[in-house]
Amino acid sequence: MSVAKTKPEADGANAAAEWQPKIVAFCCNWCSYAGADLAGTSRLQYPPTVRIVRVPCSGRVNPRFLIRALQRGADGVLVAGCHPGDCHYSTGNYFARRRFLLARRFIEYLGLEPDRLWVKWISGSEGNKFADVVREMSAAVAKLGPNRKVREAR
Amino acid sequence: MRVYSYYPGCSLEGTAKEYDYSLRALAPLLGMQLVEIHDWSCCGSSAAHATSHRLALALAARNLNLAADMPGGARDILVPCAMCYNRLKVTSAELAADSGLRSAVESDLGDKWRGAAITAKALPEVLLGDIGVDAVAQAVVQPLEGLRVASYYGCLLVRPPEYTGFDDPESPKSMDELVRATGATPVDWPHKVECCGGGLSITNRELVAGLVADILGAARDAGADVIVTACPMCQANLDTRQGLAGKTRGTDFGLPVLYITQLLGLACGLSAASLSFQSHLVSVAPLLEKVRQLGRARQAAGGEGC
Amino acid sequence: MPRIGVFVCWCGSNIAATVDIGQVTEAAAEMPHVVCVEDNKYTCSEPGQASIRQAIAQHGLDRVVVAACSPRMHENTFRKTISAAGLNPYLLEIANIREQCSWVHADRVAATAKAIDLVRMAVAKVAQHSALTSSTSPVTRRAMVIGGGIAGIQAALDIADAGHEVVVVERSPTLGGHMAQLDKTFPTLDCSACILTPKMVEVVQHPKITLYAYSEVEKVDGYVGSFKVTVRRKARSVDESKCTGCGACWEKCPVKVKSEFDLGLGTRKAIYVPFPQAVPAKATIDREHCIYYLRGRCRICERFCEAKAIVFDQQDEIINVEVGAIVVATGFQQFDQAAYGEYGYGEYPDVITGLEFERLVNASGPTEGKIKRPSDGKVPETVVFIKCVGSRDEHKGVPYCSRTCCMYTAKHAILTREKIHGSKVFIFYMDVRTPGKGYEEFYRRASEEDGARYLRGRVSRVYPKGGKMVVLGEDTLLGRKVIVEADLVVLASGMIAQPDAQEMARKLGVSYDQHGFLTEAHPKLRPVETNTAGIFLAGACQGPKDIPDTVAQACAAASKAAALLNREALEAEAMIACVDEARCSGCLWCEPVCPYKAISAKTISERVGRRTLTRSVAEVNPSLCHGCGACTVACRDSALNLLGFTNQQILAEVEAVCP
Amino acid sequence: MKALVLPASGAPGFAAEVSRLAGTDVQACYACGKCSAGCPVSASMDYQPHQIIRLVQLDQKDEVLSASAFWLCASCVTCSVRCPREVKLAQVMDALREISRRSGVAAGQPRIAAFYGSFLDLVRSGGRLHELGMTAMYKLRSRDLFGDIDLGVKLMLRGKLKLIPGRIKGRHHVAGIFRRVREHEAGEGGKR
Ligand SMILES: Cc1cc2nc3c(=O)[nH]c(=O)nc-3n(C[C@H](O)[C@H](O)[C@H](O)COP(=O)(O)OP(=O)(O)OC[C@H]3O[C@@H](n4cnc5c(N)ncnc54)[C@H](O)[C@@H]3O)c2cc1C
Ligand SMILES: Cc1cc2nc3c(=O)[nH]c(=O)nc-3n(C[C@H](O)[C@H](O)[C@H](O)COP(=O)(O)OP(=O)(O)OC[C@H]3O[C@@H](n4cnc5c(N)ncnc54)[C@H](O)[C@@H]3O)c2cc1C
Ligand code: SF4
Ligand code: SF4
Ligand code: SF4
Ligand code: SF4
Ligand code: SF4
Ligand code: SF4
Ligand code: SF4
Ligand code: SF4
Repeated sequence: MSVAKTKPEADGANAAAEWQPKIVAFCCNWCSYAGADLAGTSRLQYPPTVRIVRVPCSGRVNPRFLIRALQRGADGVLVAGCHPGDCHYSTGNYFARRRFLLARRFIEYLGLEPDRLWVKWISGSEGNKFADVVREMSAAVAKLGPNRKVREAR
Repeated sequence: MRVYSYYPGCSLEGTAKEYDYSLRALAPLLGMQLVEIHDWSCCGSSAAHATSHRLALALAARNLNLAADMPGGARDILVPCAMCYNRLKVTSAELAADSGLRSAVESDLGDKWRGAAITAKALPEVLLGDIGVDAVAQAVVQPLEGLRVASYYGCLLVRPPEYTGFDDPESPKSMDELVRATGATPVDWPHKVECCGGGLSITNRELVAGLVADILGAARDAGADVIVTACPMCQANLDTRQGLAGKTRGTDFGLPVLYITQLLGLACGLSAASLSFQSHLVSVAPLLEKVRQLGRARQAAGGEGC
Repeated sequence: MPRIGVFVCWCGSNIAATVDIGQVTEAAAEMPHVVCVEDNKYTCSEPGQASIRQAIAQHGLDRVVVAACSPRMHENTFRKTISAAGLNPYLLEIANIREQCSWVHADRVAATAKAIDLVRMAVAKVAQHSALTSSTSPVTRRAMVIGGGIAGIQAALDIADAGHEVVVVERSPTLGGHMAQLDKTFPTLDCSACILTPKMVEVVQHPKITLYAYSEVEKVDGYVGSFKVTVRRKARSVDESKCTGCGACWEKCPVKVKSEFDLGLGTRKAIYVPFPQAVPAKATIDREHCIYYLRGRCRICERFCEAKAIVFDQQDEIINVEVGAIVVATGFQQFDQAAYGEYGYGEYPDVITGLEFERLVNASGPTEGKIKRPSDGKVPETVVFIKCVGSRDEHKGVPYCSRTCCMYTAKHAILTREKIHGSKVFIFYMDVRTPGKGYEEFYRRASEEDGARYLRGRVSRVYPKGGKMVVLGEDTLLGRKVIVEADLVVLASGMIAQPDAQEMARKLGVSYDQHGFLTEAHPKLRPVETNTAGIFLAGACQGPKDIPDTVAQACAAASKAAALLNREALEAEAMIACVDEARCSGCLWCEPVCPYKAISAKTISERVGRRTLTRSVAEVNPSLCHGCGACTVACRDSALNLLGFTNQQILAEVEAVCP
Repeated sequence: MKALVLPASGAPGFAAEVSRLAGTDVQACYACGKCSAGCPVSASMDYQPHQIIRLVQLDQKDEVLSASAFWLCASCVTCSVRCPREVKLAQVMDALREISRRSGVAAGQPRIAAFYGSFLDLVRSGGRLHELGMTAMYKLRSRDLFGDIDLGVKLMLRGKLKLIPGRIKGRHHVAGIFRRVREHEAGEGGKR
C-alpha cells in the first residue's frame, strides 16, 4: 500500500536515485511550529522531508526522544524553539540549549554523525527561516546518506 | 499683449546681455510687452544684502517705488534675473510684514514706501502662470524633439519658498514644463537646485570650480545635451568656469549653458544672431548643428509618415 | 481498546489539490484502532462538524483525529465539537496536512505520503490520550498593594473603586514615595504635592482600603487567587489609633537629626512625621536616635502628648493577610553618586543630586523654595547640570537610560531661570531623550524660552576654585573643551532598583533582570503581569519611568487585578505536569527548573510491608503550572510527565514516523 | 584648540543681537548638522555652519567674527530651507558679515570683503554695477592681480564686459541711501 512507498528499502531499484532523508522535527508550539505554519500560509516550498512533532516548548524535548528517533532510523533530527530570550515560558529554551550540546556529544559517542542533529531558533514570524532550515538540513543530511548504522544494527 | 514693467538688473547690461537680448526678442512672440523701469538702479543683491540688511532693503525698495511710479500705472514687474527677483520679493515681504522696518527703510530712502501693490515675478513664473504653457507651445515653429535638456534652477529662483513660492524648492518643475513645450525632453537629474557658488566665482575660483564640476557632471550623467537656466549668475558661472571645472576633473564637459529664453527663442524660430549665442564661452555651435540635424531627420521622417 | 475516528479534510482544493485524499483515507483505515474514516469538503463548517458528532455516536468513537489545517487554527473548534458529542475535549489530535503539507509541497506523491505519515503520528498519539480536566480554585476577593508611592496609591484606589478590598503595605512611615519629594512635575509643571496629597488622603479614607504604613512584607505563600501574605508592622512607639498628629511631641523633642525626606539638607526630630502632609499623619519614634532608647531617659514627648499615644514598649506586630492578587509597586532608589569621585559629590557641598535640587526648590523644603548653595547659602548665578550620571555608563553605573532625567533636568533648568533672575544654566548631555507627549516641546522651552545652554558631551571633572566649582567638559559639536565656572552643580542621577528588590522578587516568586528591576511577562503583550499568575507590576519597580507612565501602568495593573478578582473561580491549565509518586525519589532536581515555582516538596506516607514510611516527593501545584514541560526532562527517574504531551505520546509519534 | 570658558569668554547679548539682525532665533538650533550636510561650500569653511551657530548660541563673538566661514557662505539659502528648526541660517551668515564689517574685525576672507567693497563702491557712485570696473577695483584691493586675466579677455572679446560705465540719473539718490544707512549703522554701533 501507499505507505510503503515512503520507505526507501521498499523501492529497491530506484532507492538510490529517489532517496530522500527523513527528518523528525520537534517544534515548540509558540514559535517554531508557528513559523512552520507561516511558511505554509506564505506557500513557501521546501522538501517533503520533515515530520513535525509539536511540543509546548523546546524545554520539553527530552534528549531521549532524539536518540529514539535516530535509533528508529530517522536520518536527521531537528529541534526548533523560540529565540533565546523569547521563550513563551521565559527560560525553557535556555535549558534546551544546554541539553542539546550534550546530546550531540552523545550521538557522536554512539558512532553517529553529530550533524544529524540540528538545533535552530525560529520565531513565529520566520516562515522563511523555517523553509530555509529545512532545505539546508535536507541537503546536509542527504550528503551524510541514509542512517543505516543503527537500522542495520537493529 | 500683456504689459509688464521690466527690471533687467545690472547683470543683463553686462555679462548676461544675451539674456536681455533674447528675452526682448522673444517677448512679442509670446504676447508680452516689456516696459523698462525708468532709471532703475542696482537691486542690492549679493554684496549689499550680504553686508547690510538695511542697505539691501533700501536699494530694492527704490526700484519697487520706481515701478509704482511708472506711467501707465503700477504693473507686475518681470524680473529675469533670479538674484534681483529674489531681492525684490524678499524686500516686498519683509516691508509688508514689519512696520518698524518699513519706517526705517523710508528714512533711508528719504521717501515713502509705495511698492506694496507691486509684484515681482520671475520669468518661468510669468511664462507658466500668465502666458501659459499652451501659448508657449503654440509659438514653437521649430520643435526641438530629440534634444535632452537639463533645467538648472540654482538657488535663488525657488528659495526661500515662503517668498518665491511659484515652484517646489527641492524639486522644481516649471522650466522643465517650458522645455517640454519646445518639444525637447527635460532630463530628470538630482542637481537642479544645488548651489554653483556663483557669488564666490571671482573670489574663490577653485572652490567654485568644484561645485560647477559636480553640477556639470550630474547633467552629463543624466544624458543632457544642454543646460538651461534663468539666472545670470548661474549661467555665467557654469559657462565661464566650465574650463576650470573640466581641468579639475580631467575632462571636457562641453555642455553649453543657455538661458531659457535662448532655448525658447530657438524653438520659436529666432535666429542664432538675435539670441547672441556667439557670446558664450562654451561653444553652442555643436548644439545648433544637432538641432539642425534633428530637424532634418524629422522632416525626412515626416515625409515618409504623413 | 481505543476506538479512533479519522476525519480527513479537503479544505476545498487547498488540501485536496495536492494531497490524494482517497489514498489518505485508505491508509488511515489500516491504522491501529481506527474504526472509522471520513473525508469532508470543509470539516470546520457546520455540516463537517455535524458529521464528526454523528460518527462519534454511530461508531462509539472515543478518540478523534482531524487531518486538516494547523491546530493553531481550529484545535479549539474541534475540541468544542467532540465535547458537544460527549467526549472529553482533550481526546482530540490534529494532523496538520495543510500548512505543513499541502501548502508547502507541490509533488502530489510525496505530499500524500507525508500526509499519511502525519495522520499516522496523530493516530498513534491520540491512542495514548487520556481525558483531562482542569482544576478550579476559588478566588479571595482582596488585593494587596506593596509600596505606597504614586504607583501603589493609584493601583490601590483603582482596585478599591472596582469594588474589591485592598491592603496597602508601605514600608516608610508615610505614603507618597519619591513623588512626595518633588517640587513641580514635568511636563505640565503642576505642583507635585497639589496632585499627590489628595490621593494620599483618599487612600486612608477609602472604606475598602486598609493601609499598613511602616510595615513590610515578610513572606508570601500560596498562588493566584489565594495568596497568604505575612506582614510585619514595625513598632512606631506610637499608638496609631490614638495619635492625632498634633505635633506637640516633635516640637518638644530635643533630638535633631538629618531628615531623610530632605535628603540631609534639613533636619527632623527623633519623633517625627517625614513631612507636614504625611499620610497617615501619625508620629514615629526613630529608636536609633531617641535618647530614651539610647540612654533610658527623656520621655519628653510622652509628657506633652495629650492623646497619650506614645507607647515606648510597643512591639512589632505580625499579621497574616489572604489576598487573591498582588500589585508590586516598590519603586526605585537614586543611583549612589559616590562612584563618581571626579564629580566630587559628597566632598563638595555645592555638588548635589537632582532629587536634592527638588528639595531646594520646594516651597516646603529646607530653604523654603529659595535655591541656595548648600556651602554658603548664596544664591547661585551659574548652575551646571550634568545628565546621565550613573546611567548609560557601564564602567561606573548602569548601561540603561533612566528615562526621566532628561526631562527633570529640563524642568530644573526652567525652575532655575524662573527663580534666579539673570542666572545662567548650562546642561551637559549625551542625548536629549524626550519621547513623551509634549516632552520635546518642554525641552525646547527650556532651551529656547528659558535660555538653558545645552552642551553635548560628558563632564570629565568637577573641582573647586576660588569659591566656584569648575566643570570641565567637552562640546563634541564643536570639538572643543569647555570649562564652566559654576556656583552649583546638579547631577542627574540615574534610577536604580531598590536595594532589596531581589529579595522581594524571591519572596514573591517573580523574576528580576540583571539590574534588579522586576520583569514583566512580556514587554509588549503582558507588560504589567509577571510570570507568576496573580502578581502584577506597577511603576518604577519594573524599570525607570516617570509619573505619567507610572500611573498608566498602575491603572493597567489594577484593571488586571480587578478582572482577576471578579472571577468566581480560576480554571487552571489542563495540560500540566504530574508526578508519579511511586517513581519520584524526592531529589527535587525538577524544582529549580520550573520558571513558575510550581514544584515543591510534600511528604507522603506509604505502607511498606507492615511499616508506614514517610518520604518526601515532588508536588506540582496545578494553579501555578503553565505546562511547559521543562521539569519532565530534569527528572532522571521519569517520575514527571506532562499531560497532553506525555513521554509515551511523543515517543509514539516518533515511532509512527520511523516504523 | 583653545577651551571655551563659560560663561566668561562670551560676549553677553551677542546671540540675541545676531538673532535680531538675522530675523531668526539662533537658540532654536538643536545642532543636527543638516545645514552643514547640505552646504555647498562647507568643505572649504573653517567652521561648519552648525558650529558657527553653536558658537553664536554661546555668545562667542570674538571667535565667530574671526572665522572665515560666513564670508565663504554663498548665500544659496539651502540651509534655511532645509532646517528642521526653521533657523534662517543664511540670514545669520548675512548678519555676521554685517556685524563683522561694522565692527571692523579683520575678515577671515579679505578677498571676499574686498569684492563686496568694490561692488558696493560702484553701486554707490553709479547707481548700477559696472562689472569691468568692479573687477578692476577688486583686483587692486585684493592684490589678486593675475588670477582670471585670460577669462577677462575672453569676456571682453565676446562683448560681455561693458567698457563704459553707465550712470543713472538717480545716482545721487542711491548715494544718499548709502550715506543714510551708514550713518544709521554708525549711530547704532556707537550705542553698542
Ligand atoms: C529628581 C527627580 C525628579 C523627578 N521629576 C519628575 C517629574 O517632574 N515628573 C515626573 O513625571 N516624574 C518625575 N520623576 C520620576 C518619579 O519620581 C517617578 O516616576 C515616581 O516616583 C515613580 O513612582 P513609584 O510609585 O513607582 O516609585 P516610588 O516613588 O519610589 O515609590 C515606591 C514606594 O514603595 C515603598 N517601598 C519600597 N520598597 C518597599 C517594600 N519592600 N515594602 C513596602 N514598601 C516599599 C517606598 O517606600 C515608596 O513609598 C522624578 C524623579 C527624580 C529622581
Ligand atoms: C515603522 C514602524 C515600526 C514600528 N516598530 C515597532 C516595534 O518594533 N516595536 C514596538 O513596540 N512598536 C513599534 N511600532 C509602533 C507600533 O506600531 C504602535 O505602537 C502600535 O501599532 C500602536 O497600536 P494602536 O492599536 O494604538 O494603533 P494602530 O496600530 O494604528 O491601530 C489602530 C486601528 O484602528 C483602526 N481605526 C482607526 N480609526 C478608526 C475609526 N474611526 N473607526 C474604526 N476603526 C478605526 C485602524 O484601522 C487600525 O486598525 C512601530 C511603528 C512604526 C510606524
Ligand atoms: S478545518 Fe481547516 S483545513 Fe478543513 S476546511 Fe476548515 S480551515 Fe480548511
Ligand atoms: S504622638 Fe501625641 S503629641 Fe505626637 S503627634 Fe501624636 S498625638 Fe500629637
Ligand atoms: S523620648 Fe525620644 S522621641 Fe521622645 S522627646 Fe525624648 S528623644 Fe524625642
Ligand atoms: S533620560 Fe536622559 S539624562 Fe537620563 S539617562 Fe536617559 S539620556 Fe541620560
Ligand atoms: S519528580 Fe523527579 S526530579 Fe522531581 S523530585 Fe521527583 S524524582 Fe526528583
Ligand atoms: S511543566 Fe513547566 S510550569 Fe509546570 S511544573 Fe513543570 S516546569 Fe513548572
Ligand atoms: S539645520 Fe538648523 S537646527 Fe540643524 S544644525 Fe543647522 S541651523 Fe541648527
Ligand atoms: S546659505 Fe551659506 S551657509 Fe547656507 S548652505 Fe548656502 S553657502 Fe552654506
